[in-house]
Parts: sequence; C-alpha cells; structure tokens
Amino acid sequence: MTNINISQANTTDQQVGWNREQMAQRCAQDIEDGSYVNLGIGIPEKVAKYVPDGREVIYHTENGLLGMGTAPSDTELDPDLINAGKKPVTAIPGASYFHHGDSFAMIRGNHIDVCVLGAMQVSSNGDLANWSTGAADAIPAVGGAMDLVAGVKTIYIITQHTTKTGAAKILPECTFPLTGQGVVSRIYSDLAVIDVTADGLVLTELAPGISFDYVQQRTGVVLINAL
Amino acid sequence: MTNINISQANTTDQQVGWNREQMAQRCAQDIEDGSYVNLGIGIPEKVAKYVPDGREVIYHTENGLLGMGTAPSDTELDPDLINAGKKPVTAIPGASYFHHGDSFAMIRGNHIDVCVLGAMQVSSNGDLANWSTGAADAIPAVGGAMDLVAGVKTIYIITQHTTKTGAAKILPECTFPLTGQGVVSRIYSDLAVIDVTADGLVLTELAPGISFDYVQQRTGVVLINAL
Amino acid sequence: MIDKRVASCASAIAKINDGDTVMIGGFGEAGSPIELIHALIDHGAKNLTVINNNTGSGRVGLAALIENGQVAKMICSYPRTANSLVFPELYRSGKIELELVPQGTLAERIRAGGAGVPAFFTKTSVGTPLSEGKEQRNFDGEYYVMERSLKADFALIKAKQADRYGNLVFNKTARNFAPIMAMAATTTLVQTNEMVELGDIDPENVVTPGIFVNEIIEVTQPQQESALVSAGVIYPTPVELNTSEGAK
Amino acid sequence: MIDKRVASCASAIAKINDGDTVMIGGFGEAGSPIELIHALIDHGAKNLTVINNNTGSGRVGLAALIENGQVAKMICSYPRTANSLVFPELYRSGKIELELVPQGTLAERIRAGGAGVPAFFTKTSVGTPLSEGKEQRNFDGEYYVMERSLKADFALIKAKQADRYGNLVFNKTARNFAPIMAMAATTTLVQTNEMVELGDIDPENVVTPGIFVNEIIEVTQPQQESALVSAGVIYPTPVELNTSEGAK
Repeated sequence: MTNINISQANTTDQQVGWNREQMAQRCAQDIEDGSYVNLGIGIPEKVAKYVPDGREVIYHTENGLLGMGTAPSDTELDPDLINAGKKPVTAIPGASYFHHGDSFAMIRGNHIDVCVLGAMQVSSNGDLANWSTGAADAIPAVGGAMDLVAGVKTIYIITQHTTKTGAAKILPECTFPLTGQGVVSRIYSDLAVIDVTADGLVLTELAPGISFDYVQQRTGVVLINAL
Repeated sequence: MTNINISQANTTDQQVGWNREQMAQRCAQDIEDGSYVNLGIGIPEKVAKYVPDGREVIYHTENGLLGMGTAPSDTELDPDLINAGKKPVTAIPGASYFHHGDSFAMIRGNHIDVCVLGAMQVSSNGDLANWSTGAADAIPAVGGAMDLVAGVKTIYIITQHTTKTGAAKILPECTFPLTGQGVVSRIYSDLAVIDVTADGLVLTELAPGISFDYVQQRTGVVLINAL
Repeated sequence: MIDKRVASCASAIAKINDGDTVMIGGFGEAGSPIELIHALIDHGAKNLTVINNNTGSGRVGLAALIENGQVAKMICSYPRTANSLVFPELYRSGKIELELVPQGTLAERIRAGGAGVPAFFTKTSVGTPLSEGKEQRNFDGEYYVMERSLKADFALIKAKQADRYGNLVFNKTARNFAPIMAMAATTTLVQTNEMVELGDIDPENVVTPGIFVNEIIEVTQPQQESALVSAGVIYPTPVELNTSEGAK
Repeated sequence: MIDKRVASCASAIAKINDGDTVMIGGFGEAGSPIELIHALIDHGAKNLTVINNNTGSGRVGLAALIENGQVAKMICSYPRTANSLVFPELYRSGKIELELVPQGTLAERIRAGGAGVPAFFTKTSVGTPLSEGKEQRNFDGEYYVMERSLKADFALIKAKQADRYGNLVFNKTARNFAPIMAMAATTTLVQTNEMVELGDIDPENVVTPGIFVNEIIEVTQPQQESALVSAGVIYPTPVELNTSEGAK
C-alpha cells in the first residue's frame, strides 16, 4: 500500500491503532485524482482535509451542490448554503447547484465515484447496516444512505473496529436492519484496512503497532491475511 | 357561442364554410386567458395570431421553450431558436428554456392546458389518428403527438371536415393507426364545431351558410344537433 | 393578463382543506417557506399529510405545524434533526403516522408525480426493511423495487426571485425540493424574497418555469428558522394563539 | 487536476468501437454536434445504434453518417424531415433498422437511463401500435405502458460554453436532448463554442454539471447544417473520402 504520513499528534495514552483523523487520512490516500466524492456525516467528512497534494477531487452533497468547499468564514456564511449534515459550507469555483431530483439522479445513476460512510455493522459479503438499530422506540431515519449505497460506484466505510462495549461490528451477517446488500468495497477501521472480496474479507494493512491476531480477535468473521 | 368576427377576405369562389385562417380564428376564441398552449404544425400554428385582445396566452413548444413568440426578423433569427416544426421563432419576456426531459414532463404531467392538433381521422369517442396512414411503404414518424394527446388537459382538433377526395374523416372508428384513445375534446372543421361528449358527437356551431344536414352528410357518425 | 401575485400568505393558504396533502419545500431550514407554514398554522387546516425531507426543528415552522396537531401523517426521509423535539414525542405516542422513504426515492417519487409517471423501478432499498411489501423485479440480472409517484394538493415553497408569470430562481442549496414539488402539486404557492419584472430572469437561467406556479407572495425579509429556534420562539405564541382562535 | 479538454474531435471520437450505441444531441440542426459527427464519419466505426430525435437532413452531419453505412439501427421519434433523403431510401431497402419512439417517451427513457431507473410507466402510446408487445398495467383506474430506460456508450453533444470541469450551458432551444444524453452515456463528448474559466459560469446557471461530461473540444466556428445543405455540401466529399481511406 501507499507509504503515508499519519499524524501522530493528539493521541492519548489509551489510543490504540489509528485515531479518527488518521482513519480519515488513510482513507483519503485511496481517493483518486479527478474523483467525484460524497462524504457521509461524521468521520467521513474529515476525509476532505487529507486528500494528497496534487489531486483534485470534487465533493457532492446530496442536497444539491457539486463542488462543495470548506466551512465558511463568518462573512461567507449563508444559511441557504449547507451540506447534507445541515452544516454551513462554501462552493468552489466551478461548482453547480441543482434540485434534489437531479442530485439523486447523480447518485442513483452511478455517476458518483466514491462515497465514504460510517457503519454500525458490516457483513462478510459487504452488507451494510448504518441507519437503524431496529430498536422499538427509535425514530427511524434513513436520509440518503440507501440511495448512496445503491448508486455510488465504490463504497468505503470508516468505522471503529468494535462497538464501545467491545462487540464486533464486522460480522457474518448484520443483525441490524440493512442499508444495502453487498455494497461495501473496503473498510477503514482504527485497526486495519480490510477489502471485501468474492473470497471473503481480506486484511491488507494494519495500523501501527497492531497485529493481525489482535484484529482477528475483534472481528466476527475469519479474515484473510494479505500482508 | 361567442359572437366572433371571422375575416371574410381571401375566400375563393369554391370556398364553402370556413377557410384555414377562419378555422384557426374560431378555435382561438376558445383559448382562455392565462392558458398554457401547445400548437401543432400546420393550421394549428395559426391559432396564435387570433387570440382575442385582452387575453394573455403562453405558448409551449416541446423542443424546450415556454413563452414562444412570433417569427423573428432577419436580425433576430437564430437557428438555435426554433419551434417543434423546426421553424425559427422568438422568445417573449418571461420565457424559459429547458431540456427535452423537462419539456415533456410539462406535457406528460398534465401541466399544459390546451393542445391544438391536426387530424387524419377522429372517432365518435374521441380517438385520434394523425401520425400514420399505416401504408406499407410509409416512413413511420410520430414526434410528440402521442405524448401531447396523452398528457395535455384539453385536445382541440382543427381539420378539413373530409379528405381531399370527399371521404369522411369523422368516423365510428378510426381505420388508421391511433395516436391516442378517447383524447379529443372538440373538433373545429371548415364546416362546424363539434364537441366529443359521453353521449356522442354534438354539433354546437355551423360555419356561415352551412346547414346541419350538409355537415351530417359528410360525417361518418350520427351527430347530435345542439343548435 | 397573467399575474400570479396575491396579497398575503393568508389568502394563498385559504384554499387548503382538511385532509389535503401538502408538500413543503426545504432541507432543514434551507428553503423552508416559514411564513407560508405559519399562515397554514393560522389557517388551521387539520388531518394533513405533509411531505418534507425532515420534521422541522424547535417550535416554529414545520415543527410548530406538527405540534399544533394539524399533521396526521408525515412522508419524509429523516424525521430526526438537531432540535427536533416535537415529532419524536408525537410519534412515540402514536399520534402521528410516518412513511419513511429514502431521500432519493422521495425526490424521484415527487419528480415522477410531476412528470406523469405513476410508478418506476429503483435499486434503492432492495434487501432492506423499506422495500418490504413492495413489488420487486429483475431487470438485466439485478433486482429493483417498484415505487409509486407522489402528488399533492398543494406545494409550499420559497424562491429567491419570481416574476408575475411565476418563473422562479432559488438561492444556492435552498433550491433542494422546491422545483420538483412545484411540478407535483395541483396548486403551488410560492413565497419569494423579491418580485422582478418579466424578462429580468434570463430565460436560460429560469429554474422553475411559471407553468408550475399558481400563486406568489413577496416576503422580502423572511424569518430564519435557526434564529427563531435559538431565540426560543414558539409559534404561535400563547397570546397570539388565543387571539387568533378568538378571531375564527 | 481535472482538465477534460482534449486536442481534437478525432482524438475524442477515437475510442468509439464498432457496435457501440451513440446518442447524438440536437433537434433538427439546433444543437447538432456536426464537427463531432464528421469526426465519427472519418473514424469509420460501423454497426452503430444511434439515438437522435431525427435522422438528419441533406448529406452532411447525421444524414451523412447514415449514408456512409455506419448506422445499423436508429432510435428516434421523427425520421422524416425536410431534406431527409438518406434514411428513407435505406429504410425502404431494409438496410437500416428503426425503433420508433414517441418523443416524450424517448426523452424520458434517456433521462431514466441517466438516473438509475431501469423501467417506468407512461400513458403515452397506450392503445396505439407503438405499445404493442409492451407490458401494460392499470394504476388508479388508468392504463399505462412500461418503458425501459435507454443508455449509451457515448453521447455526442454541443454546448455554448464549457469550463475544464465540464460544466455546460447551451444556446436557447439547442439545449434539447443534450443534458439528458450527457447523463445517460458512459462517455460524453462535448463540442463547445467557447471554453471559459472555472467560475465564469454562475453555479446557479450551470445546466449540465461537469460530472456528466468526459471530454471537451472547443469548436469556435461550428458549421451550420442548414447552410451546408443549402450549398449542396456532401460529407465527406468524394476526393476527401479517397484521401482519408488511403490514410487509414
């Protein structure tokens, strides 16, 4: 894999593997020059900060903007210019605005190259659950997640390898309601980079100081070691 | 019906009933203020000239213009600004351009109020045939006719009452391939104005000097006389 | 003469009936026609089905319409938002129905409603709980789910500029659902920041052609939902509520 | 860096293969990318399926492509035009296949191809010969016919202005099929009258966002089909034909 400079700043004593910034930075290495990219809310948003120099990437936000820029200064701020997470953004020179019908035609018509999303669970065949725990009292909310996984060419997942209580999120089958079936291409966790392939889940890279066995112990399916 | 001033100029000795200009002028009386109107190629195009004073009508042309104006002067002429008949036109202040998908969404989504078309045949229940004689060696060509009759709220037909050889064009059933089933609301012929109703074809108005019997003799179905 | 301007939000809203389906533009607060929504609260029509991407925030705008008990059913993709308090409470107590639709399917269903397409197939939601009970079909080796179009009696949207024909342009991402909702509603009511003369909007740049618009109200200084929420504003205020109910 | 400009029509066209499906923009001559079409004639790819509203006029542009024997099948709504001589002769002699599609269904099928919709229902053509053999279905008491989407390997379109990202604007009714064809093709090739800098096209006024565009060629003085037809021009001229064939 690409030899990358992961920032070691802001790690705490408890930090094991990559932190949130480092996961985003690692993922950013795999976004090719000229890609059209949609970034989910949360850690995926951070990917934009780490695209390597010399690459030009165009960000799509499903609420109607291609060519999303950085957060606005106070003078630039316009409550009518927001991203899918409803945060204020800017538009780059060469941007375009369009309505929701056209925006989701871009997504659903396979025109976006890469979408980076968070996950609650990922299965060994690339099923993704990231919108609902299925809890009885939850207010179900899906947003554009199902459209993105169904329509975007490549789905990358950035996620903590396990839940806060240490349970595996990478599983033989998702137990939460699915967002899409067989849609995930690659997982960037705090511990490793894992590809979803026809043969199963293939570990291609480890975070510094992490062993294959350490990852395998925290994963619900047998990983193929490609190191 | 409305008391209208039909121009009597340019009638020949052979002229019986309304001429082409008069048919268009008669139809124009029934286009209400504020209507969105699509005019077919041929006599229907002439309707735009005769909309009564005080009414504002917006013309749609399916190749992507709402707010079509009159023919251009030599200095205004732009080969990129044409109507559905591929003739040069102009755009009025307050016009808009859009692509074919959006233009036919207007038509097919029931947003156009009136479409005026020519006819080869009309049946007693309002079936229309106006795109093909079904002849074996004909090059079939349909354009937007089937979309217009399926999607526009009201379809008016302007047509000679009979073919050049005197055969009836208003028939129990169309013998030519259909453009649409049960789509015609009213027929403006050179001899009469005829409404398509659930009870049958109702003659509501005669051209000057024409009798009901004269029209009935040239019509393939029994007309209801509402005079 | 075509002049779609009307005197007030109240007169535009007056024709909405109990039980109507109302599409409301906006993604969060961007594009939310807050003055039209408040006029609908004043109007009081009940048992509405409302179509919007979200369920509003705080106790103004769409959230206030829901809190006021006027909405029987929401069709939306994301009923949770920061400061979304009203909907969750009513939903958990069974007082409001929810039809949850993926955002792109929601947009496409609305666009289909405006374009004369009663149903279409999409890959979105195949294999998920949101496709349960829906017809599925294989085209060229892949499964798709059939979705029906959405139409409405009224659309309430917000534009940046309008002319008397109803031609509209929008501001940045406030465009979102407005153009397709204008197509899918029988009657489209528009609040615009600015009325302009015919021809002031270049025909090349019209986003919503006037054919999709019925009535326009100029609201030159619209309120900003987030500012009202930050200030703790409640619509209608209890005093105003008593006054307006007394006036009915 | 994203820069979709390429050196010539010939280099853009070079990747088209025998048997490909090619959408060509234009309604009559308005929007017809005549330089790209002539480059495709020079290129010589055969057995093409071509999607365009018409079949060209005279012996230049699309008509010349057909006359040159490169088109196995036309998908169009209106293959008859004034000065349309080439297509009728080949059609009557059985040398070219025709799929006749109502103009609005053609547009919607192309739009569906670009929007991830494999099939949809429409009222257009119900009860006519053009719905024969197609699935029909009743929704809410009315019959509709199911139509499949259209996609293409390439789209050839003409724009008024383009920037290096591929953002496009068009001139008046020359817009017609170009935006939806750009969506429905794997590779979209654009000839533009003018290249402009990023940001010169207001983001509010972009008609085709660059995501739908792959390669752009600036053709500052495009030929006008009607002028060529009036002048009796034939493409390629017999002399040029010999030269170019010798060069292959």
